[in-house]
Amino acid sequence: MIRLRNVTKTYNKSFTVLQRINLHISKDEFVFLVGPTGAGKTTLIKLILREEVPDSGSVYIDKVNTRDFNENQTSKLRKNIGVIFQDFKVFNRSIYENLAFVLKIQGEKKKIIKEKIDTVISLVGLEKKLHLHPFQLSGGEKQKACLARAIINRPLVLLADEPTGNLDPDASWEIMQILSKINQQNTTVVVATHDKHIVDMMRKRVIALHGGNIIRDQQLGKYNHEP
Amino acid sequence: MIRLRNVTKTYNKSFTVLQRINLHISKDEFVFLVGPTGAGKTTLIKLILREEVPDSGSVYIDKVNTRDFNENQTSKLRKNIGVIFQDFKVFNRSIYENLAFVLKIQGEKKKIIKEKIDTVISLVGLEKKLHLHPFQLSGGEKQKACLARAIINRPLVLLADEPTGNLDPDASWEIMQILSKINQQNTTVVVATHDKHIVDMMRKRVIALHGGNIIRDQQLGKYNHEP
Amino acid sequence: MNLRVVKFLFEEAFISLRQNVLMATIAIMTISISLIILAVFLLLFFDINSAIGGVSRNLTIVTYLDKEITSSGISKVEEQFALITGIKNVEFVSKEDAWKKMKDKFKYQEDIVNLVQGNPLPDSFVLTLESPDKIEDVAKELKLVEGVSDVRFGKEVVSKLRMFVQVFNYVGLSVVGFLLLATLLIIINTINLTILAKKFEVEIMKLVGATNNFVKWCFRIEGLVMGFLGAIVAIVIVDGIFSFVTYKIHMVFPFISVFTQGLSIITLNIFLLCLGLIIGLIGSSISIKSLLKSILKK
Amino acid sequence: MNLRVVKFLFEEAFISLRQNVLMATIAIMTISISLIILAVFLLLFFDINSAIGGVSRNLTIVTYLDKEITSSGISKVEEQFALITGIKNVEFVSKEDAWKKMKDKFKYQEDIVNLVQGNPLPDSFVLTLESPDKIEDVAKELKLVEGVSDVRFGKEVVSKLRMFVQVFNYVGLSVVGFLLLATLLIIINTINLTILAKKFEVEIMKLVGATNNFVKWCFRIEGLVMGFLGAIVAIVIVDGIFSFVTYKIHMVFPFISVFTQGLSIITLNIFLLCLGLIIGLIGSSISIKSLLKSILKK
Ligand SMILES: Nc1ncnc2c1ncn2[C@@H]1O[C@H](COP(=O)(O)OP(=O)(O)OP(=O)(O)O)[C@@H](O)[C@H]1O
Ligand SMILES: Nc1ncnc2c1ncn2[C@@H]1O[C@H](COP(=O)(O)OP(=O)(O)OP(=O)(O)O)[C@@H](O)[C@H]1O
Ligand SMILES: [Mg+2]
Ligand SMILES: [Mg+2]
Repeated sequence: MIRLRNVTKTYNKSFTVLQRINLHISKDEFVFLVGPTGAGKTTLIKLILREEVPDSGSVYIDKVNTRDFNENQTSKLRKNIGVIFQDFKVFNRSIYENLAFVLKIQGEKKKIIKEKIDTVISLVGLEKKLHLHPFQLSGGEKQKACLARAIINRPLVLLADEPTGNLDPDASWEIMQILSKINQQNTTVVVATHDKHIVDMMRKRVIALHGGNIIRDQQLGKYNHEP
Repeated sequence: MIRLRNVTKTYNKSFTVLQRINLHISKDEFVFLVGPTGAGKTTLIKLILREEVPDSGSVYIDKVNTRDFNENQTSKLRKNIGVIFQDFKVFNRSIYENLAFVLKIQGEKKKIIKEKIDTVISLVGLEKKLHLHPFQLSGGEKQKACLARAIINRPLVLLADEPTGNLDPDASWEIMQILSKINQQNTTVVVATHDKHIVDMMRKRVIALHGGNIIRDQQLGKYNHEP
Repeated sequence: MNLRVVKFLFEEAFISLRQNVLMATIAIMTISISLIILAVFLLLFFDINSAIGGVSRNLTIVTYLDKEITSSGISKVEEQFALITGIKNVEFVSKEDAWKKMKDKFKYQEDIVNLVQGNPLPDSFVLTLESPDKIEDVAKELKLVEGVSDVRFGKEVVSKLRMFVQVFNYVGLSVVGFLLLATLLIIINTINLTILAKKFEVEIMKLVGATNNFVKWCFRIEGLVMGFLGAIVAIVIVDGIFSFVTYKIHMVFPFISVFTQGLSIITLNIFLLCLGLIIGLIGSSISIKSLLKSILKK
Repeated sequence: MNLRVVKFLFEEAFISLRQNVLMATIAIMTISISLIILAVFLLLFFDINSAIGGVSRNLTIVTYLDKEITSSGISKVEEQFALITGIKNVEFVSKEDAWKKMKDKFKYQEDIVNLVQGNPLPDSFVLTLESPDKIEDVAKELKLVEGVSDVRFGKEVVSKLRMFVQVFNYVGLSVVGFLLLATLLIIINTINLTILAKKFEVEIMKLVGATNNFVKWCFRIEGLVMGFLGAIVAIVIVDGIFSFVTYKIHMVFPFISVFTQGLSIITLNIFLLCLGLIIGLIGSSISIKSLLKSILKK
């Protein structure tokens, strides 16, 4: 599903974050991305979303090289990828409007939009907050709202960047169960996280980044970002 | 240093977050604030910062009731409180400018501003990122920058709202050591967190919020937010 | 684009406007103000223009006839005049009438008039032209008519008036053109400011998969709506000012008729509405395009 | 406020402007445009006003003297005139000169003139007034002077001119006042839009302990700087347009002297600069005050 070939990413032409990264994540996988702060986890997610393009090397999504995507192809790609951004990136509108927007740009009907929002909002347990604005939510609630937005479309790929940073252990665990279930329903899931506890409990594939390289790639791995 | 008396806080006149909270934190204390998402940790911190005022009850900082503070008194209060906000709240300017602003409003001289920034930035290890803008930083780096801003003024009180949510375990531990050291230098430290591991390791006073009440207040406590 | 998308785009535009009502209100107010400025000057320009037109239309040519002309000769001359193009009105002034007028005019110099015996003046025709532009040509043609002894018109007045019209149109049109440009720029800038403030929103839209086209149309419609509302406010105010001023001037100078022949207020309203809509659309198109570009580059 | 704080406030203003250069540029551009509109109309208004003044100043009163007056009588009359205030210039026209002019004027009506024997006209004085306002009063005084038989002036012209001046000033001042108001509003709105876009920044400032006063002065100085830059741009462009138009008109109508007696360009420049600074300050004060209030309320 996701394949990176010799991907190098440099910021400001001098600061190399990722160096000749090779990586393959297949359709049914659930992958943890770990690494110390500034290792390039978010950068990797941005590359998959084509928010950034690699300086060299290629990113393939579903066997298609995204390098030469035009604006329309990029939009189409993103419609098929659900993302929980590390810094949330929600509109300053009610949660309902935030969720509806994703469906509206797909041209969904009002009725279906309402149904889908109802389903997903009860899944994350934010029924009572549906019509609040982001600034009226707690950190954890905002994070849950982002999860709802990311999965509302049943995307092919789900990218979750630190999805439990503002959640208590129980809530984090619940979220992980939701991600797991979505993964079983044929969505590729990539989770960048620092939550050692969760990574250790989940026993999934763990990819560890350090110093611009993948220093470890283990099935049924544990959180351990030491080289 | 911080005293809450019968504090009740209600949002939108209907949603009660904190109910008749009584709490005393003395000058030399290091306190963890725990509780599930939406428990009111951030709200409590906002009350101390006088970003919000209680519907009933009073908040005393250094024995002064902040209820009837005018605009100037509030500013003075805030100059003595360092805060790491859960959602960062940094200016869209370079880290240097973000740090300098806090000192400039105190009327510090250019030279002293530069010195203080140099000290604090090497403490959090962001020397190389000093002139980058927030959007060019990773989540963890932003969090470290917020710590730097919060402590640059040697505040009387340090409020840290989820200060390690975007940091790996090692970095989190380092940050905790910094907070500890600041606490030893006579700053009251209040940390709202979900990081079970850290709370368990630090063995400090733990205040657990749930359902609008303090359900537990333990010296040398452990993370446990079950009622 | 199907109907659902159009409906949705309008919905989006209104959500976006509501998101920062104050900003939208201020922007709409600015649009109104600049449209009002433009409207006021269009009214002034067209009204003064038509007033000058009125003066021009009152220019006359006096055609003196031979002293010995018979009444059948006079009608022949009149018939000839009918063949000349550009003449709007022909008025016969008999020598008796002319002499009476002359005596009236020189009341003070009574002595002079009394010294004159009989009537020294000839019959004449006073002609009004359709336009003062060809006054010389018409005068030449008139001279050739049999029975006409002399043709007179205020050469100096005509040339002064012509110069004045020229200067007025030169200045007036420059000013109106300049104002039109200024209005365009102010409105475009204002819309640009409101859209720049939504940079973050646009970034999110793009990240969750909105196409450029979609984003563009959202903001275009927002611009259209702002332009529309701005124009409506402007129209209401301009029409108000118009009625008030007409009334007020009528009170103070009851003998002057203003705003009667210039720009019709309905034309003006339609013009303002179209302008608001068009600039709203163009302004937002320019702004969102450059914003999308800047986001892509970052 | 000590000097360090002032220095810092200016620093802050520039950091804030640099933070969103595009927005600042657009705002400054809008400020310039509206100042330019105002300037153009001030120039036009004052210039036309002074042109009308020129016409008024050419109004004359003719004083006819008794037919039998002696040359010593004439000088006595002239001495009396010197005692009357409001007279700028006195010109003696002898009856011979007057008759010559009359003959010239009535060339066509030669017959009439030829019928007159001798010179029926009296000696006269042609007086120019300092201002046409008191023309009636002056005329009355003149009539009382011994040796004066009659006093004449273009009553109709005077009243028409007066009405015109009245209408022109009425309309012109309304328009200038309206434009001043519109300019103020556009500039205030524009500054308001740039400040509203910085709501988030202001929130942070407040949370890290900045006083309201500090925040206010930051934005006031930002407004001041924007107003200043906007005014400078406006001045450069207006002066450019002014030179160009003066040159152009001189080419096309070399006989008209424009922009000579109206508003001096230096006065205008100073006015624009002050206006830019003042509105920049006021606009930003209003905006930041209401923004701070809205933040407090939230
Ligand atoms: N736009 C940018 N310009 C310059 N440097 C950047 C930019 N974006 C990211 N970086 C740098 O690249 C490095 C990697 O950033 P990235 O956000 O990918 O880290 P991360 O692994 O997600 O870290 P964290 O766990 O803290 O979120 C950081 O050191 C950051 O400063
Ligand atoms: N301005 C507001 N208007 C309405 N409700 C609010 C507002 N601010 C907070 N709330 C609600 O108050 C509750 C407590 O919020 P708070 O941010 O204090 O939680 P928290 O303990 O910090 O949670 P987290 O661990 O997720 O950060 C939440 O349910 C939130 O939805
Ligand atoms: Mg990251
Ligand atoms: Mg919180």
